[in-house]
Amino acid sequence: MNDKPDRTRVTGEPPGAETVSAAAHDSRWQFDRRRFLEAAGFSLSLTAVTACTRRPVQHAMPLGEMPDSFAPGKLVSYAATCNGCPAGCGLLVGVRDGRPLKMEGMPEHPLSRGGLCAVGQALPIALYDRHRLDGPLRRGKPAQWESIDRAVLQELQAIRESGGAVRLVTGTRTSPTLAAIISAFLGQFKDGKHVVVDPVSCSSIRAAHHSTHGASRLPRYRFDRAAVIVSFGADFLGTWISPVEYAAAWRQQRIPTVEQPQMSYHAHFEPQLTVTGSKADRRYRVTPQDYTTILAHLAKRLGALPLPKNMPSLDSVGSFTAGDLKTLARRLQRAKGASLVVCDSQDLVAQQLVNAINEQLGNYGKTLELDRPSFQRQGEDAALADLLDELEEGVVAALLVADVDLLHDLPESSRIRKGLKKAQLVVSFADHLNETARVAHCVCPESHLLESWNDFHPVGGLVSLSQPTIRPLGKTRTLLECLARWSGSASDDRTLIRQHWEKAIRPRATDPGADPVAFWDNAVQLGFVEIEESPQPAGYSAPGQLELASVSRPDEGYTVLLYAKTGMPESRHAHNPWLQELPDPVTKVSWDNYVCMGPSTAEELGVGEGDIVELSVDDVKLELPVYVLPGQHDRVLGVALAYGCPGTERFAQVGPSWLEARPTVPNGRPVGRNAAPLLNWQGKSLQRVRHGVSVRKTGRRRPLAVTQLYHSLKLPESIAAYGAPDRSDIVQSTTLEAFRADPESGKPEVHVDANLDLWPPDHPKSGHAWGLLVDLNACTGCSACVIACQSENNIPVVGWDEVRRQREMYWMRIDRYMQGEDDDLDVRVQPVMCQHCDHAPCETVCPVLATVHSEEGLNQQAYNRCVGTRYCANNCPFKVRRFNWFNYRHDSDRENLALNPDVVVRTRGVMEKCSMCVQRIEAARVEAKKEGRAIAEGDVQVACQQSCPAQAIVFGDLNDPKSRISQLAKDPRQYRMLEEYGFQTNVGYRRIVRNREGGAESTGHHS
Amino acid sequence: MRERVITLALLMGLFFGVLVLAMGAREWRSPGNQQGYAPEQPIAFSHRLHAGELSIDCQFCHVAADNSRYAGIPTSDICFKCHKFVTASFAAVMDERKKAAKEKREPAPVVSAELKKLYDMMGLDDQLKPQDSTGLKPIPWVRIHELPDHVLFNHQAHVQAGVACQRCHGPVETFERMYQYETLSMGWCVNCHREVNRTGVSGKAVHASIDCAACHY
Amino acid sequence: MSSRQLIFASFAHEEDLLEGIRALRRADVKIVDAFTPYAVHGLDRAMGLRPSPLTWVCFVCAMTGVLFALWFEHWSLAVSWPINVGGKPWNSLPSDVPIGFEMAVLLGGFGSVFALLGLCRLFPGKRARLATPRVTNDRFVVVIEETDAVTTPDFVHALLEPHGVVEFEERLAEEKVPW
Amino acid sequence: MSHVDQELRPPLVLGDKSLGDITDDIAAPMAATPSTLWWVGFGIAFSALVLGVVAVSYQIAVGIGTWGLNRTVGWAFDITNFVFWVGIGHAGTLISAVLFLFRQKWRTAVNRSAEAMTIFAVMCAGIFPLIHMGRPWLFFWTLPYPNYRGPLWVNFKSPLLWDVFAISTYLLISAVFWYVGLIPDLATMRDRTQPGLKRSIFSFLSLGWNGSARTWHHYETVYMLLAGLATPLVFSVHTIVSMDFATAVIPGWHTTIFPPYFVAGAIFSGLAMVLTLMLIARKTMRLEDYITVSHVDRMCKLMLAMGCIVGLAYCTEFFIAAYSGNAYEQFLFRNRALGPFSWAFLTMFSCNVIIPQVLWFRAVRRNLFAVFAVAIVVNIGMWFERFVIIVTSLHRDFLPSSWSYYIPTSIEVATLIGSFGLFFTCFLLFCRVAPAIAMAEVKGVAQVKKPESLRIPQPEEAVA
Repeated sequence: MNDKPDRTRVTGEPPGAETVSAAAHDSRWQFDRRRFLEAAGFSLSLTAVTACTRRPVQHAMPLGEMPDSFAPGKLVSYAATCNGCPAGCGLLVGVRDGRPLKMEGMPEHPLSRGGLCAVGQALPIALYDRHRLDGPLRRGKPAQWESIDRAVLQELQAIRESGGAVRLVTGTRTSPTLAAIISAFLGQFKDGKHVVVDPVSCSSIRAAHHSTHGASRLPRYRFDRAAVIVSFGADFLGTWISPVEYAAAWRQQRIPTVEQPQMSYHAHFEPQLTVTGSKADRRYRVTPQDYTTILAHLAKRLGALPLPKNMPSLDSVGSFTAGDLKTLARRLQRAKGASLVVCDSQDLVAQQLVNAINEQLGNYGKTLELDRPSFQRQGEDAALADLLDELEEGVVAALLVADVDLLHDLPESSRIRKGLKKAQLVVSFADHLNETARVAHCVCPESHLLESWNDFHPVGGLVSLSQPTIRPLGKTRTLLECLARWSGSASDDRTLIRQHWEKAIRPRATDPGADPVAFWDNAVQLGFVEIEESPQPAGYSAPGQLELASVSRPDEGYTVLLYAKTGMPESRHAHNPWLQELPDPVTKVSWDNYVCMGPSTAEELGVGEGDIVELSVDDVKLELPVYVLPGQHDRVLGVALAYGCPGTERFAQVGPSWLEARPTVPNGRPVGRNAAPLLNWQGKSLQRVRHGVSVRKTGRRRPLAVTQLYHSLKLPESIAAYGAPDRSDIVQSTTLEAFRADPESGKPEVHVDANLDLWPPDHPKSGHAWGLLVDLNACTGCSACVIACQSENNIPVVGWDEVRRQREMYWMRIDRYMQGEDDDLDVRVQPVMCQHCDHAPCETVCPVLATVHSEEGLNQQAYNRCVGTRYCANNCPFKVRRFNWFNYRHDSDRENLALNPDVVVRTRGVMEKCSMCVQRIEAARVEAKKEGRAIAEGDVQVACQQSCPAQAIVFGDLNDPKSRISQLAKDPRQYRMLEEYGFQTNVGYRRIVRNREGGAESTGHHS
Repeated sequence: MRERVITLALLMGLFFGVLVLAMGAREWRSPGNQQGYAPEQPIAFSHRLHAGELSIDCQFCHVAADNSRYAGIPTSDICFKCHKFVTASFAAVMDERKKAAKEKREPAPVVSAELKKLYDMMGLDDQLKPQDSTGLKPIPWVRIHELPDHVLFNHQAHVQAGVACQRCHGPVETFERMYQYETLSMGWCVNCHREVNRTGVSGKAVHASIDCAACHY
Repeated sequence: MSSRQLIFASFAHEEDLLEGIRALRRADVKIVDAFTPYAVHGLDRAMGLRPSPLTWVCFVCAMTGVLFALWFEHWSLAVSWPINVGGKPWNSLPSDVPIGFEMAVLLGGFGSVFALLGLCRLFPGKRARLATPRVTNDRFVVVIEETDAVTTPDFVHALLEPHGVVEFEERLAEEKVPW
Repeated sequence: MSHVDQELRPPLVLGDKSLGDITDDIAAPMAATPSTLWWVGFGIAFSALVLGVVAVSYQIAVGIGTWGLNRTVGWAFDITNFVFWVGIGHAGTLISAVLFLFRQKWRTAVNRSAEAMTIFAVMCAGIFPLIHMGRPWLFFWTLPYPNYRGPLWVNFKSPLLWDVFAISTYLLISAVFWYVGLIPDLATMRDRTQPGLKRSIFSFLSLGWNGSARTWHHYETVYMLLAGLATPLVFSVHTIVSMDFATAVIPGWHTTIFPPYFVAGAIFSGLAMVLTLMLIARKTMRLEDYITVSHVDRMCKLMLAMGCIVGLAYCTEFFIAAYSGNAYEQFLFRNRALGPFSWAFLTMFSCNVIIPQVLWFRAVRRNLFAVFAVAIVVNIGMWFERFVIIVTSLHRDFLPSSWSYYIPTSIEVATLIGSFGLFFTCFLLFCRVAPAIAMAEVKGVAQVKKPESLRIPQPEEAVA
């Protein structure tokens, strides 16, 4: 009796690789039928009537011609490079039936080593975004490219003749081809300049290297070579410069084994808890101003530099004492050449001190590469400051803006707005109508990464390519193509890049090969090419007597730290619903930005989570809800940038609508509030720290959509059982010292045989036995896996209201626990997905056999059989089951193209959960069968595992003694959650080891 | 008297009710079961002729069956492999030749009515030359075999295990018009999976999973 | 069609009925049946009715229910389509018990009720044959068949007179009628 | 029962009625036009029912999301109401079946309405497992019927499936028990009704009952058999309901004490509901002679005993949790009493354990207002007991990351009100269309004396 309750997957006979219109056509057929079934399936009687008759006629439309090497329904991966941020990670684009569906990390890539962050994973939903601009606009009205070209060229011609200034503003774009085209384009004018603006810039690092090494560069940090890492506010595992690259590298030194009980030492100084801070061995709670003080004293102690003038003593710095300084200096000394000090301060002095320390420790050339530098941040605050002045003066005749939204991402927007009005020509390349685009004369929306050819040069010695995997869905162009066209070349981007590569890249390639075609094909296929770049030497010259900038630091008020969220690095991602809903790895809040404040600060102000406060400084006022975050410095508040973007009002109706539903954002208001007005200029440096901010309680509330309500493994004191004050057994942890003494340290004392069985072992697994192992020491909690899972498994976006009601749909979540005092916060993160228990409590209770065990040890969920009693979810000790409370929105034909046809889209009223990517296992099985063998190690990579930047997740066959997971299962760090209950989970964890002295941090209390 | 009239009316009502039900019962099938569905197709393609009489292998046209989840409805260019040359039945061509010989002229090209539809879809004129005005249009075949969306059937797995096409699609080589031969119900699938685990497929031992996740995920 | 001569004797109180019946039984008069508005305690013994066989019907039905349920539960999940549910053993008798019990009760209950209806020829829409309309209210009636010459109405009336018979009537009834 | 006994015990029916009087008294309300009070009650109940129907329709049309549940608390009002109503249902069967087996003749006053109450309560209860499903239109998937899926049967290991069998068996057996009990009374009604539609209906339903001693003989046997089956059934049903929780792994659910604890709780709540209804019916339908103060007094004693058992169970749970040494278990119970839902726990404990202690006093037991108040309090308390068991156990289980809270929505509250509406609508209609007291049984225990003048001494003689 197959009535068809499940929602349509967008597939059918393959719609064809060539045209999207065919695919859309196909899905329209499906849509009709779905609507039909929705109407019909509603009442039992109607279902019975319709089901007993013929279904409506459907057509199966084959292609007219079979394209070469086209396999309908097969996932094919194409190499590309991510442009979610300038880091340039390697990407494998999974394409099916002509639709790019799943972004995966490229394992061979030298930077990302197979990892990919949440932003990269979320590319597909941005590609199919129905609100993306379809074609160019002229004065806000849709226009043809011809008329745009004509108008722009006309204006540019006039400017060329008048000698007016032309300014091109972009974010960091490492494309060598684009650089060439830009210089050709700007070369046409007497005064043409390219201004690079990074929303979160590393300008001060470049400036400091200019002063100490004579080159304005950003070094390439090699965390894989660092045995001692000291970070001052640099969230290098979460948001800083190239987090995936750094996480992959950082991991190399973080996995102690029985044979080699070694790991790097990581000290972290920060005012607000970050992903990186939560993974540090020692985390010190300091203000951003304290970085300079500590660095100066450290530099002095290491003999790198004398104390700068007016340097306060170390006593003023919060929890960091002189004793700590001594220990830290000793550690650094011992690890000369294998240590790394990094700092995210915008204080030039601090960065100069960092350089001096790294130089003194002999780290340059080892853990920092300055001769093969990073190009991942090229923004210069000074150039931006000049541009803004020029705009104000009316010097700029033509302003072309890509990537950044000048009016949104920068402070003093009214000044910029006035300046923009003075420009003869303003062109925006934004793909949504952002604030700059709204005032631009022409909007030339850029094609999505997956629709276009791109190349990248993220670090010295590496260039990468990115090929399109679908034709542009709208009439869009790339920046490259526009600029080429406006400088007289009508070539398309592929030709431009290919020509440039032939001219400039191939001659420098380590393996140029004889045949240019083969070289190109190879580059396209592999996605990157290593090139020889003559090292650009940069010698150190100690800076003169450093002087602490006399920053006016009012004693009153708070310091506000403006930061970028892990899931929302730039405002151009604001239209991405996956990223908007992604719970922040640190705060677990989705959908909003907020003021982070410490518990004592909140108490002082008399506010709690969700209370709206008004931040005001000078004439800037900002109202935001409060989030109370342990580990926050008492005088520092944190607010995320890249929120309040125009156009995000569209998310008002993102969730289900019903009687008591509340819209995700109040009608007509964007998601979150723009905090950019709090940025401020200190000379020519754009400061992300604002002092002297006063806070006022407004008395209003905006509840935050938090996915985790209780944040500690420590139980509430008033109700904790005697002798069991915490649940640290769930996320076990030990110290390196204890680990060396006893590799099993941290294991709770359990007096129960976990394999004790009341009944005969009736279900031996004779074939495969799938298992998953998560190394909690490697896991940073960055949440890339959460989006990977969402993309792979068609997990709906449910909106603020549903998340607030604890009804988020993620199949895997990152639990984050914080315990301990503010100055010694113990943060543990743990990815939790279905544990696939062999003795699954969920299975026995399902009345209709909708969830049963497979012969390979998977806990299967047959959605179409589920009647939705939710008993299984209640009985799940790990609470990993997710119920479809409503029919979630799948009403956009275009956005439905992002759905994975391998996974059913669940209807309302059914339970769902992690399937251990069984669709991938089944696909691998068929392929293996073709070769007449069983599935081998490496044939299957589950979605979360595949993209984990820290490679924390291992999937494999526990029955195969040679598989990696069986090897690791013998590791003494391995444990299973709630093992004493005998659930016999197939998902294991590996204990956290902190490089600390002292004993294990577990309290064995179970009997 | 009145009672009799009422009784009579009720009896007649009952009779007609039963009659309607009985007539409906012939059409009745369990919900979702489309067994015997034989819709009219845009082109009256005969599997009997192609697969039966001419013994063309199934995978000659359904090319994807052994390497994809979908068997693949043949693209028009596959038809054109043969129908570039074969434009009408042999008898019709011979007729024209005879007629032409009788009338002492070059035989005109003969295009059968059904193949004309194919050529129209492909944008070809009577001489099988591409017409400029119309491009290649896909043929809107009416879908017959369709599993519910929550079932993932993989042709590749079955073809590679050696399952004959006829096992599920029936003796297609005898069908003039294609129809759904089997119920394609879950029980039908499962029973075959159970059976082949005992008997094997064409003498080869196989392991056909009867786990839910073999088809539902 | 032969017919029978029946005597209908009505009482106003259950004690009278019981005493009357006892008297009739002592005199070896054949009592066809008695009719009472409620279950009169001791009437079955007074009339010498055999214990009802319905207990056995109930027992057999209940046993059928439990055995079928246990067999079916085991067969469907362990034999016909062995499904691994939470790693529980194939022979999971304890978890089969609740449904076995419920099925026993269900079949036992329904079996005995239907047996009752069958045994007593009760069915919806049946026209009730009443000894007297007040028999469902406040009258107790005993019906006696005139089997031989001795059991004349007068004789019976004389027997019942001391026991407070309130009505006495002689009727002709068709053979087929069970009473 | 000896004469001495009868002398000592107060009569079960007051007012020295004759058999005919009993019939007239009990049948009277069915013929009379309903009182204003009845209309008011019916109006309120029916409005509540309509509200519930609207709420449930909306929920089925839109989704379970219209309830305040979340990923952690998957059951709350729905299953609370379910267990509550099943519990209410139990007292009905208990009174009619168990007391029948124990030959407690005082049951006759209340057994009919108690049985009706059982059926209506189980109906109300049965609605909740249906509508709590995400896809209620597929409820029949929980039944093992032959199908085209393999065939794929159902999971006989699931306590929820046991529930399906237990509740439907319970509903069917209760209905049959009630109907079998009704047959003689329906016959009585048939014979006192003028020919017409009403009489035809009574005639149809009374199955041709004529009061034959042979029929009575089999009938008594079946009635006893049904009582004998229903008695373990009552215990099994609530045992199985309790196994929904007891077989789960969630601390606070996973407890072996649950079956007896739930059965005692069910009887407790059922008695409270019977008392509530009885006192209302007694007043509104002028049945003071049939439902006497001594009936109430006995019910109160029973209720007190059950309340004490329930209280003991509460304490035992805490003790075992503390004694078990299982940290999760210990936490759960501390959290139940002191955590975010402590208000619910306190309501439960005071309503079910502390307040009923006033029933130790005879004066209270015989003060109908006080008894009514206590019964209402116990009803509330027992609803909260289920709420506490379900919600406090779920909302904070093993992993602190998944801890949550639960706030009901208006739809859930409306559904709860609607279930009361359904119950009272059915009950009020029942009072109008069927004899609310089992006439045939009351007559059997009414000790209608033959006037002494007519009595003739008879020798004790057994007739074989």
